[in-house]
Amino acid sequence: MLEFSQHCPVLMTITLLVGAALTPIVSRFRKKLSFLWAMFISLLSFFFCSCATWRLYSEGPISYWLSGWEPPYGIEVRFDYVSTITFLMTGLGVLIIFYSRKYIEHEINEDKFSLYYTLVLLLLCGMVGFSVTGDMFNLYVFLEILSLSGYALIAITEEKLNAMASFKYLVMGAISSLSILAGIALLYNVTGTLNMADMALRLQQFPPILTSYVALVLFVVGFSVKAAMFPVHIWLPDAHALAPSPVSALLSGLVIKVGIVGMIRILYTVYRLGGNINFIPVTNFMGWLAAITILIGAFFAFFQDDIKMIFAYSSISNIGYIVMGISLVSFTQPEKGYLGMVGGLIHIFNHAIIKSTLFLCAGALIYKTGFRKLSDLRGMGKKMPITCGALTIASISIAGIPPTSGFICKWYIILGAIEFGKWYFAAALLIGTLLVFAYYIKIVNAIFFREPNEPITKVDEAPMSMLIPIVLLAIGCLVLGVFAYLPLAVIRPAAATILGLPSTYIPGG
Amino acid sequence: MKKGVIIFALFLLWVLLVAAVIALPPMGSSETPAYTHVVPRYLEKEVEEGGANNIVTGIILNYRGYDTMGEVTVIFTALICVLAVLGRENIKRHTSKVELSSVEKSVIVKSVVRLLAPFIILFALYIILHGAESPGGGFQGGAILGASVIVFTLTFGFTLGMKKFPLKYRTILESAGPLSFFISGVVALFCGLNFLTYMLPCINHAYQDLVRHLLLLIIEIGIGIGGGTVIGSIFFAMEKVEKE
Amino acid sequence: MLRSLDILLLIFLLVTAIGVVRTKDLLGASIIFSAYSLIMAIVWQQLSAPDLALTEAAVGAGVTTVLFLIAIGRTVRREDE
Amino acid sequence: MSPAEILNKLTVNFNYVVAMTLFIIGLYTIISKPNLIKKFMGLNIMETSVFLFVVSSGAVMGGKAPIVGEGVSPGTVFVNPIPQALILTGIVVAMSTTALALALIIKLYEQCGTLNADKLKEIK
Amino acid sequence: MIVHDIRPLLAPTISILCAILIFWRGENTYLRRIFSISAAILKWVIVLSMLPGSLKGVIYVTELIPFTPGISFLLRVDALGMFFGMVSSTLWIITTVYAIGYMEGEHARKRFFAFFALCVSTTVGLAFAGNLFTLFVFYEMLTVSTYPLVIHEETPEAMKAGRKYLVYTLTGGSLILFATALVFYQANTVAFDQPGILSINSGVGILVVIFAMFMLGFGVKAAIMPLHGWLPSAMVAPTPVSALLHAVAVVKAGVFGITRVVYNIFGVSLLKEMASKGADVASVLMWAAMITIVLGSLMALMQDGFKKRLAYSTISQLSYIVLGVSLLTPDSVMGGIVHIVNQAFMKITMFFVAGAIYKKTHKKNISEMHGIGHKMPITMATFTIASFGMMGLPPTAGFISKWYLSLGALAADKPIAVIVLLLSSFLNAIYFLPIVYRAYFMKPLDGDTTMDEAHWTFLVPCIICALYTIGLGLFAELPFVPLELSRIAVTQFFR
Repeated sequence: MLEFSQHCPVLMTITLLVGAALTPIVSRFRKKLSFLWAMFISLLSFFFCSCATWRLYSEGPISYWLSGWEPPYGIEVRFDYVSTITFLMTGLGVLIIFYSRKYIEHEINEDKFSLYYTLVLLLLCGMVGFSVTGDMFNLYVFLEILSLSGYALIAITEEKLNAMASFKYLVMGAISSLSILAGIALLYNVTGTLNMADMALRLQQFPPILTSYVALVLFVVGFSVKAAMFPVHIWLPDAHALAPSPVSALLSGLVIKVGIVGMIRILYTVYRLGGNINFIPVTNFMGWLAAITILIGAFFAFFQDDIKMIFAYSSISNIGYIVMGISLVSFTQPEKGYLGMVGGLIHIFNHAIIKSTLFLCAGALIYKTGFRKLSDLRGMGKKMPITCGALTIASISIAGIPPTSGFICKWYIILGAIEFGKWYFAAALLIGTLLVFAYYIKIVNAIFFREPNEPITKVDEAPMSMLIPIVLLAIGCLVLGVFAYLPLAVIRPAAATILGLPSTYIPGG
Repeated sequence: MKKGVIIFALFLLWVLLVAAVIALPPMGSSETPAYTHVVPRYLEKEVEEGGANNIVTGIILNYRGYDTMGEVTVIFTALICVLAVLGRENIKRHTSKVELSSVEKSVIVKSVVRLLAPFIILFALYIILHGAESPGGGFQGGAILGASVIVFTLTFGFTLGMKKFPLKYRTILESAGPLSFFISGVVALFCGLNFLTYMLPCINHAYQDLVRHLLLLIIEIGIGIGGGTVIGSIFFAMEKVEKE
Repeated sequence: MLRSLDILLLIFLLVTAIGVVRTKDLLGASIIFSAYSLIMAIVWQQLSAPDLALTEAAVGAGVTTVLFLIAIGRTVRREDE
Repeated sequence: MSPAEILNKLTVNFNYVVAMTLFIIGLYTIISKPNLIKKFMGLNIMETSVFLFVVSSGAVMGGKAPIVGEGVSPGTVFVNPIPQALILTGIVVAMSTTALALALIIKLYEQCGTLNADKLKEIK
Repeated sequence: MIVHDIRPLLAPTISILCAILIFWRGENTYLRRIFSISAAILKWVIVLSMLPGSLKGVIYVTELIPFTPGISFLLRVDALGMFFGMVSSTLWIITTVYAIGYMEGEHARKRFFAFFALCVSTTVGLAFAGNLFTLFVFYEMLTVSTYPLVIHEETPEAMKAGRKYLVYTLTGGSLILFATALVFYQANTVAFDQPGILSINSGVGILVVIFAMFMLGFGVKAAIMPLHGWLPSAMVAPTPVSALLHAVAVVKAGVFGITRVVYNIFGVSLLKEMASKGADVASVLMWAAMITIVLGSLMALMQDGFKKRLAYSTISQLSYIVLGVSLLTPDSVMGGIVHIVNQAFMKITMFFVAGAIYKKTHKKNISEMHGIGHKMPITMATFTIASFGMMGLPPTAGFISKWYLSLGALAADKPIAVIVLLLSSFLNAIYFLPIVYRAYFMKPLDGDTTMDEAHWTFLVPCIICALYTIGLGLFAELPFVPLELSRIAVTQFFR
């Protein structure tokens, strides 16, 4: 078992990759097979990921040398505590593929079904590969796989505005990828290596030169676009709102988090706290941007009537929380940044679950009614109680009302902000969550407490294949909040190792 | 006004970028960190460890084989993306704009293409198979293969192109790149080695080198055929228009 | 390191790039883009990267240009439409 | 650094400077040109500029192409092969992005009848 | 003595289970009633079973789950918690009976009773919260679970009131969260097991900030002026909601929070120390409370809507408790704490009466209530008793709280507080007695004086509450009455 589990970090990527490559072939035999095949592949990958995670927490990080070449000569796949996000990715992937079976009949042409599943598998493959790699250029390659499949998934429907939203995303995404590639190129010339750990070592050996700083800026800009930070968030609302709902769930829940993971890798694995490049001005700037992002996202969400548009803007706001959390660090005292880091990282997980719930619920509503405007969805709560109940739980969760899962990050980030004396960050966060709640209550009001414009007929509860993922995720929103120590047990070592502390670090202890 | 601001901002960016690059060691120096750190081992040992005289090929297939696997997947992804956006062509429903306009191709073009086609394909195959010894390899050959598909179809008409390169074969060949990588890479797992290892100590010593060549060849051919088919299919998907 | 040919090629590169930007006719621009790619291939050959030169000539100048041409054929030829 | 030094560095690293200039030209095209196909040509220019930078940074004075063969003596200086390996991947990625973008453009034109970004903004 | 026990957890859980059951099978009226009443009684029994222990000074603790190092979800029943828990679980039974009658024929009853149960669950959880963090969690849950009750009518007016309610309380909640984080940062604990966990070493400035944030945060629910705006508008809710939540659970949650902060987070000695350094925050709170008492009464005078007048009266009465807390003397706190229960019973009687009248005659305004005493003599009699209680006339319960408050004020050397209390009694008389007068001594507008009493589900709760009002006044010093419990709570604060 131990022998086998060592291969898991790479096997889970390969499974998705080969599964995706085989999907068109499989669907040639029977059209319906593509769904079962995608389910099988994602479950297999989830299984491998579970093995890898199990090994991580029993044996410590896994370093896997592709082709057997030791780094920096070959490519290293490194399954460390940050990589646990793959557990979330593959798990959520399974649920979303399951959900898609019925849903895509509604929005996608029948002959594109197998392409849809192929793209979803490729998207998952890109994200998983991105999160476990220990090599800079490999990071870029997987980033491209996931970006390309993300663009295409938005434009897979025949709706009029989708191609435009996708193109906007593509242009900004391509520029950001290029900016990241340029950063890699500069950094390669400074250090002469592509392996992240080796790069970090070599950066310490040479005196810092301007190039390293410029590379850092390029990286941060590039990943900010992927994460949809203010002011480069403009692609997000259209793209996430117009995509088919399960795709929105993937994009909002996971794909934008990839930008965050990238930032973490660059800042804390490559440049490193306490090294000879002080990037605190950059993180401070990011913190400010994050505060603005929180407020801007929440503010614009307020004026939307389209339910998915609201969720999309709230994603922007939530990315602000995460970035704020991970930017609250001190260069010389790593342990000071611990609380903020925990807050940011935990919200990567929680937001993914909450936002997926929201988008899947929205999808179920759209599937059953064909409406996406709040004013048209009035009174749906009585017709689709389970979907709307889940939607309500997720709404409360994302507003950070305890004891739901959205609250935890609020608590930690506020503590982190106080630790640094940046009370105004905490204030921005709180104002943001209040605004968030204001528009989520609008949704809840509309579906439960307002009379429908015209009597609703012929609308009943969503089919089982949609309800099961929704209910599981909604339960997740509650359980991860009440039993917060479970996700925290996973996150704490991640936060500690990112900051260069021992993985068993406990603040004050 | 707006344009002025943009140009000014871009100028500032230019200054920043140029400042960043000229802070690097002078170009062409052999004392750079990049040239002294990882490279020496590649230059000295690649032929022995990687088994290809072309060091670049050795790196992309062996030392950084995982990257290349990703890259092959990127091409495959591009195809799936294009198909997801535009849809597959269908021999019954689709034709091309050129065919619709019914402009007759000159006989000279047709005969030249007919004459050259076998040589182009031969050249492509040569590039694919000799990637280990000379410049070139799977991608380059694949691109040429794909280009020859395009040239053929443009000359002899879209419908004939669809007939000559039928969908049912292309669907399978498109996946050749990732699959060949997988097949070559997964063998090592059965020997208890890491993924993508080609040198397999669990088989007879005499055949090890042969097996390695074979595995690399599978990959090269897979990339070449896969890449060529993908380019061809992208072309078909983009060029097609609805009949009537 | 720098030879006059290299400098000439690089300047050509800049000129063709600006040509691509300034040409209003998209068909013309994509032909210039093809030329740009070919010059890039030569530059890389000069930099002792034959693999890349071959790839850029096949992919950049060949396939990419063909794709551009197809797209222009399917859509518009003038830039301002 | 004195101006003379800077000038010296600029000339020695002329390839780099050209690459960065191309980068800016491409970025300018993306930002200022309304036509979507033109934007994508700009993006391609940007991409190749980064490739040019990377390949140039791998060059070594008097270096030969990194191919070991019969005619190559043991003491030959080779250029750095890693950038070449990376850019090979980069070119393919660039082509893939372009293919997707053009497919999107074709679909967009079929739906909206224009490729002008300013006009597209008004549709909605 | 600390006893680890499951009962503190059991009490809130029962109501949550009840809510889930109602969500599940609540369409059925009988099942719904059985669930509601049996849960109410069961919970009351559980809470009651801990009372003897609490009277002996036993503290029951359930540690649920850890949250972060230093903080866990902790339920801890000390005398104050017991006191509040007892009040809410007792009143829940009465209100449930009343609500079953009142909600007859209303829409969305399933939702109503489910959230009703959820509310009480969170209130009891709040009462039993063992640290500031748990308190905050329940506090926010309370806000959310009351929202559907406030907007139960679903009219535009109700929606507006609901929005106002959320804006006020959630903003307050955010401040509390911020302050809680600050406390945790300063003291590295947020537990309630000490009389004060902060120390003067943190610096007077930061302490003042923390105190201000807490007071602004909890002050919203405690309706200290000028944070009271939501309370009168939230009166659009059905009467049982107004009764239980706006006279008991929600507003008392604010007051309860203030008490906890003052005595368990800051502590008497720290506040006095701060006062000696020129930051006399307790006096500021006292002044705010006194202003609220007077202004609330004055504004109540101007209202014609029956429930509106009761709402302003609530605002005024709540500040009695805050006043008692802020005086920092044992007697005053005791008066304040005991007023939690006294005011609850008196005010709930009044709301029940208002609801009964509305259901019977559809009259909402005081100016329409001529001769209502002839029609509904028993109902109005209970109202009269309650208003005597509000004025603080002996032998009602109101007198007891005012007595101790005044004693405390004198002990704290703040005679002005006594004057304010007297003034308030006077104002109470001015705005309650005319109602009584109008009801009994004026002819009905339609001249119809036949007796037409409310249904028994309305009457019984009214009578029980009124009896309590008198009973506590008469038997104040007997054991097993609230005064005893509040005395124990006070000794825990002034250790």
